[in-house]
Amino acid sequence: MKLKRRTFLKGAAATGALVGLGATQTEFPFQGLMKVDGSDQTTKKVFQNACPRNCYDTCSMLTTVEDGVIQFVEGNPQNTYTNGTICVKGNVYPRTVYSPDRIKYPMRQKGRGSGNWERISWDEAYTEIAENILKIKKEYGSTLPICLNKYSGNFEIMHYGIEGTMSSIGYTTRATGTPCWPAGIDAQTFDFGTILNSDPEKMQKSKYIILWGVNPAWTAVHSMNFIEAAKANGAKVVVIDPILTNTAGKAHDFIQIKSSTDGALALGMAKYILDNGLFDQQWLEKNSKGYREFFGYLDNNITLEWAAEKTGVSVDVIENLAREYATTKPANIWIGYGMQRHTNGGQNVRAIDALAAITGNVGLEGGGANYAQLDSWGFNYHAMIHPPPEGSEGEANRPVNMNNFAADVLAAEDPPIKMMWIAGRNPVQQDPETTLIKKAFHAMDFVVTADLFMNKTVELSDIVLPVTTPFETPGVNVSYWHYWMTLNEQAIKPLHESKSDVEIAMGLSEKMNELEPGSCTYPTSGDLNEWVGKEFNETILEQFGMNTWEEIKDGPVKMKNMEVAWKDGKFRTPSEKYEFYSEEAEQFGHHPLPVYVEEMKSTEDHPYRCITPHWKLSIHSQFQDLDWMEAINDKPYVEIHPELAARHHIKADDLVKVYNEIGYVTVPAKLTRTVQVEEVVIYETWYKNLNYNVNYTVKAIPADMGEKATGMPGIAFHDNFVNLEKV
Amino acid sequence: MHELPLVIFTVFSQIAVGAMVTLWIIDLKGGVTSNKIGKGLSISIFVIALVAILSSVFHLGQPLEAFRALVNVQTSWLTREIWLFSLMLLTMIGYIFTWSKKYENKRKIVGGVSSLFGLIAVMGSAMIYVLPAMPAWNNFSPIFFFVMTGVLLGPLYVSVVLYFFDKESMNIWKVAPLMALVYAMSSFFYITVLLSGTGTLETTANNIMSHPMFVYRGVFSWIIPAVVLLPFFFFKVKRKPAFMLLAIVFTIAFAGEIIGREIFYNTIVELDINQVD
Amino acid sequence: MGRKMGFVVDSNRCIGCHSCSMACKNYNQLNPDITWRTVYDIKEDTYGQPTRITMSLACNHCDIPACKEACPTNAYEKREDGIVIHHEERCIGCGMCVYACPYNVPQFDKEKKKVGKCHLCYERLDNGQSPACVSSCPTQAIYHIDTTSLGDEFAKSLPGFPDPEITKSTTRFIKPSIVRKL
Amino acid sequence: MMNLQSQISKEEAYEWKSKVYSILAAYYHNQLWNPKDLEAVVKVLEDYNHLYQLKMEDAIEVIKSTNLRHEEDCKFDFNKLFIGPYKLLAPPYESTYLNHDKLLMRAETLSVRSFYEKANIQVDGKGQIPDDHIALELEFIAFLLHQLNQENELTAIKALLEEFLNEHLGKWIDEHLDLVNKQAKTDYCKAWAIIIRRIIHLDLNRMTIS
Repeated sequence: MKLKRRTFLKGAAATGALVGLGATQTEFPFQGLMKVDGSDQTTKKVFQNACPRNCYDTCSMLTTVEDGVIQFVEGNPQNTYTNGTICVKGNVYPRTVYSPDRIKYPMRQKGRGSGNWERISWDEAYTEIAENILKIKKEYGSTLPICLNKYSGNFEIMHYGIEGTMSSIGYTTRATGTPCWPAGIDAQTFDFGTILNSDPEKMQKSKYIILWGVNPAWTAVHSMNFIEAAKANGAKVVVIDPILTNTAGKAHDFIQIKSSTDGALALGMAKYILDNGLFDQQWLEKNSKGYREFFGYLDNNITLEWAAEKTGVSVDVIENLAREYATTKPANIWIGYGMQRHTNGGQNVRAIDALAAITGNVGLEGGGANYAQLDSWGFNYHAMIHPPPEGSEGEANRPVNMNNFAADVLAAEDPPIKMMWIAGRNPVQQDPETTLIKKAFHAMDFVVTADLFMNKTVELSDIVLPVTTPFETPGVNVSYWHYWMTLNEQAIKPLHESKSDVEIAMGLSEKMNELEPGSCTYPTSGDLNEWVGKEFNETILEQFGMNTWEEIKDGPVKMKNMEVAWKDGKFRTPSEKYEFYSEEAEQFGHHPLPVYVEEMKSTEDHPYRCITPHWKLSIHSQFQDLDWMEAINDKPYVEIHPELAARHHIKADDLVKVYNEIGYVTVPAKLTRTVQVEEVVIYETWYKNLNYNVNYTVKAIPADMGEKATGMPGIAFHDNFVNLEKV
Repeated sequence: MHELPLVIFTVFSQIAVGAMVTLWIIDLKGGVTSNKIGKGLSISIFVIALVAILSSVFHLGQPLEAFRALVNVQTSWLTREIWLFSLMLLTMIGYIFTWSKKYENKRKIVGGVSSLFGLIAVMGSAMIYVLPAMPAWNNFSPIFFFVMTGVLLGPLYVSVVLYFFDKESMNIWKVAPLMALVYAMSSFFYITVLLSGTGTLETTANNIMSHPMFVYRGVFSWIIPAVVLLPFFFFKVKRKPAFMLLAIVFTIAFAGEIIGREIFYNTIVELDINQVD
Repeated sequence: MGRKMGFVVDSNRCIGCHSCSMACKNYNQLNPDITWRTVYDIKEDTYGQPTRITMSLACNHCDIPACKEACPTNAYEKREDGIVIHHEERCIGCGMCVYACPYNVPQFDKEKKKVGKCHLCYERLDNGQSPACVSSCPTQAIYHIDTTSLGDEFAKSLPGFPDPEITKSTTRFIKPSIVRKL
Repeated sequence: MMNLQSQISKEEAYEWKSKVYSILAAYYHNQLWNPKDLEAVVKVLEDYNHLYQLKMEDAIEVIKSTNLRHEEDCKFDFNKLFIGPYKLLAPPYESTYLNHDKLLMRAETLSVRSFYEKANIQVDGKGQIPDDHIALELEFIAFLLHQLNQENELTAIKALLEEFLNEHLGKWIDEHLDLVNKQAKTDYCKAWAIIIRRIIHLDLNRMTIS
C-alpha cells in the first residue's frame, strides 16, 4: 500500500477558500477566531439594571459583571421600594442570559409548525421580511395587512422601538388593548379621570388596609414590607378574596367572597355607612359630583341582606367591616387586577372607589382606592414615534382587539391580515381559545416572532429573531405601581447574534430603503445610549427632580409629590370632581352610577367557576420553564375544596379533567380548604415539557370596561365555568 | 439512593461472620475432621468478607478516597465498622495460617478473637442505622436483623461446604430452621409494633408490606428453611438432608436475605419536614 | 459559653416567595436539583382553620450535629461560632450524614458525587456580609444571630419541623399569626 | 501503518492535521453545506483515514453518499443538535458539559479564553460568542498545528496544544458525541460524530503530535 500523498494536497486546493485547505498557505484562515496583541485586563464592574417585566415591583437591580460575564444580580438599595432585594424570578436572571437554550441566531422555518428550522444571517432575515412587507404593500396598496401583536413581555421604554418599526413602514394593523387590567382602568377613569395610586411606600401610614382581590405575597412581594410596617404601627389588615391566598395568610381578617360579587359587598358597606351617617359630608360636598344620586341608589336598591346573599358574607361581617373601615382613618384599599377580570369587573371597581370617596379617604395620606398609575410614564417614546413614509395609503393604524385577537385577525377584511409580527408576547400560549389562535396563525402568509426562547408562538412562525435580555441593551424603565425610575445599563455584550428591538428596526429600515428607497422612515443608525437620553423631556425631568437625564446614571430616582394621590382635589374628570355620576360612563354604555351589575353565573353543564390567578414563580409564560424554577415546581395542579372533591370521588393527587365546551386540561388535584366549594383554582403558568395550558378552557369573554382608556375591553378571565371529571 | 453495594456488603459480611463463628465453634467441639477442609473453609470465608468490603467501596461517591473513612473513630459508626471488619480480616489471616501449621490451641484463640471482632463489626454496621432521624430503625431492630442474617446463613453455609466434602458430622444445619422461625416471629412482631405507631413508623411498615418483593422475602428466608429442614430435625429421620437439598435451601435463603436487605433500605421513611404529626 | 450562630425564621413575615432559596442557589452555584434552603408550606390546617403560611428552612447548625457524628471522614466541622461546615474536599460521598440528619439538610449531589449543605455563608459572614438568603429576603423574614442571646419568645420548632431536641437545632422560629376567617 | 506515516515529513503531518481540524471546525461553524466543498473535504478525510488507519471508511462513505435530496433533513437535524431554536439536543459548548450549572460563559469558558490569549488569539465577537464553542476550540487546535510549521517556539506550542486537547476538548468531546449519537436522526450527523471522535482520539494523550 502506498500513500497517494499528493491527492490530499490536490483535493485540498479546491476548498482552500473555505477552510484553508490550500497547500501552500502560510496565513491561517481564521473563521471564528482572530489574532490580537495582548489580552484585556480583568475588570469587575457593577451595572444598574431595571427589570422590564410586567410586574408591580419593577425592581431596580445591580448586576455584577466580571470579565464581561454576569456573576450575580441583586437588588439596588437606592430604590426604597424594592429595598435592595429582588424576587425569586430576578434571582434566576443569570440562567436566562446564559441558558444554552436561548434562541441564538435568526432562523427560518421551512413549513410553519414543521419544526424544520434553518439558520440564516441577519441580512437574509431582513431581506426576507422586507421583501414580504413590500410584496404585501404592492399587492394590497397599503401595509394594513401587516399586524403587530406586541405587549407586556418587555415594558422597558426603548422596546417601544417595535411599534416604531411598524409606524415607519406605513399604517399597519395593531393588536390593541391590554388583556388583564382595562376594566379597572376605565372604572377609575370614570371616577377620578385616570388611574393614579398613592406611593405604595405610604401604605405604612395606613391604620386600616383592605387588600381587595390582590395577592402581593406572590405578585408584588416588596409591597408586603409596607403592609407589615403598617401592621407594626397598629394597622388592621383585611383581605377580601375568593381564595385564602398567602397574602390572606398574613392578614388579621379574611373575608372569602364569592367571585365577581365584590361590587355587592362594597355597595352593602356603603349602604351601612350611609345609614349610620359614617360618610364624610364635607369631602363629598367639596370634591364630588353626583353623590346624592349614588345615595339615592343605595337607599332604594341596596340592602345588607341582599349584599350578604350575593357575596356569601354575613350581614354581621359586612356591618363590622363597614364600620371599621369608615371609622378608622386613614384607610387604604388596594384593588387588585384579579377582581376586575369579570363581566362586571369595572362596575365592581367603581363601587369600591365609591367606598373610599364617601368615607373621605381619597386624597388622604395612607388612604385611597389604589389600583395603578401611569403618571410616571411621561417619556418621549422616541424609539416608537416615527412618521409613515411619504405617500403611505390610509390615514391611521387599524386596531384589532388584542383580547379577541384570533377571531378579529381571521375576520379582518379589506384588506385581510396576511402578515404578523409578534414581539414581547406569546399569544399561542397566553391568549384564550388556543385552537382559534392556532387557526389565525395558520391563515397568515408570513409570521415573524422576536423572542428569547422557543415557545408555542415561535413554533408557529416563519422567522424567529433572537432578542436581547435586559442586561444586553440600554434602556430606562418605570413601574405602574411605585414611582421609581431606573436606568438600564448595558452590562454585557449581547450574546450570540441577539439584537434589541431598536437595532432590529434600524437593520430592517436599512434593508427596506435598499430594496425600495423611501419605504421606511426608521433611522438606520444611532447610539443606543444616546437614544435613552432622547426619551427624556423637560416635564419628566422636572417630575423626577432631575436637571439632566444623565443624573439617572447615579441611581434610581423617584417621582416627586406622588405620596398621596388626588391630594390636591383636582380630578381629571370632565367636572374636575370625583364623579359618582359619570356621563362618560354613560357614553360608553354603562350606568352613570356605580350600580351593581349581575355577575356571570355557572350553568348546569359547567357548574364550577375556574379561577386562573397568577403564579408565584412566573410572569405569564416567562421564567417558569427555567430549570431552577422547575426544581421548585414542575407540574401544575388544580385546587379543589375537599367537599367538591368528594362529590366527584376525587382524592388528593388524582388526575382530574377540568373541561368546558371549548377544551380541557388534565391536572392532579390538590385538596385544600383555602378555596371555596363551588370554585376551583388553577394557576396561570406553563411547563415546557407538558402539554398543559390553562387557556385551553378560557374563552375570550370581554370584561365590561376598558374601551375608553385602552381602546378595547379587557378579558373576563375569571368568568370561566367548567366541570370536573376524575380521570 | 441506589443501595445495591450496601446490600451486598451487609449480607456478605454477615454470612462471613456467621460462618466464621460457626466454624470456630464446631472446631472447638472437634467437628472439623480435616485441617485441609478447615483451611479451605476459612479461606472461603475470608474471600466472602473481602468481597463484602470491596463491594462497600462502590457505595461511595468517591470510591478511590475510601481510605479517608478511617478517621472518625470518636463518633462515626461507619469508621468503627471499617476498623472492626479490618481487624477481623487481619486476624483471619492468622487463623488461616493456624490451620496449616496445626497450631490447634492457637487456632482456637485466634479464631475466637476473629469471631469476636466479626460479631462486634456486624453490630457496629447495624449501629450506623440506629438513628433518631429514622424512627423505624432507631431501636434494636437493625442489630437484631443483621445478626439474624449471620445466624441463618452462616451455619447453613458451613454445613453446605462440609457436606460437599462429606464431613458434616455435627448437623450444624439444624440451627437454620430454628433461626428461621425465630426470625419470622420477630419480624412479624416488629412490623406489628411499627404499625401501631404513627407517622413515619406506620408509613415504613406499610411500605414494607406493600413492597412487591415482600412475599418472596418471607417465603425464601423464613418459610422454606423451616418447612424443608424441620422434618429432618423433629422427626429424627435417619437420613440427613442431602448436599443438594442444603445447597438449595442455602441459595434460596440467601436470595431471601438479599431481597430483605433491599426492602430494608428502600422502605425506610426518615423524619421529614411536614411529616411529623 | 460559646456562640451559637443560627437562623431565625420569622414565619410571621415569611410570604413563601422562594427568593431565599433561589438566592442561595445563585450564590452557591448549585445544581438545579439541589437546594440548600427550601420554602415549605406549613400544613394548612395545623392551626385549626385553613390558612396559607410558610417556613423557610436551611441547615439548623445543630449543637449536636448528627451529620458530623455520622461522618466517617470528619468532613464536618462545628466552628467556634456554632456554624456547621461541610468540607467538600474531605467528603467521600458515603451518604451517612444524609441518613443521620433528621431535617434532610445534607444533599447528595449526583454530579459531584459528594454531599453538600448550607454553611450559613460563613465566608460572607467573615467579610461582614449577610448570608445570601438573609440579604435576599424581601420581607426580612430570615436573619442570622447568636441564638444563645434569644429568649423564650422564639420557638424552637414549628408544626411540621422534626423534633429539634434530637440534635439541638439552633434554628429559632417566630410563630406565624393566624388569620381569622370571617 | 508506520510505513505510511514515514512517507511524509513532520511538517506535512502538522499541516495535514491542521487542515483536518479546520474541516471539523468548518463543520461546526455551519459552513460545510456546499456539495463541492464536501466533495473536497471527503477526499482529505479519506487520505487522512488511510494515513492513520482510523477505520472511518464507513462514516466517510455515508457523507459521500448523502445526496442533495436529503441534505435538508441533514441540515434540520444539524440545527436541532447544535443551532436551535429549540432546546439544543447536543449543545456544542464545553461549559454545558463540564460545569454543573450547565450554562454558558462559566469558569470553563473563561479558562478556554485564557488559553487563546496565551497564543495571542481571541474570539471574533469576544463576550458574545462563548469561547468554548466546539467550532472555536477545533479552530484553535487547527491554528496551533498550523503554527507548529510557522514558528520556532515548537515546544511551547506543542505543550499548549497538548494541554488544550487534554484539559479542554478531550474532557468533554466524548460526552458531546455520545449525545449526538443518541439524538441525531440522520446517518449524516452520526457519521460526522464518528469521524470527529476518531480524529480527536488519535491526538489525545500525546499519541501522535509529538
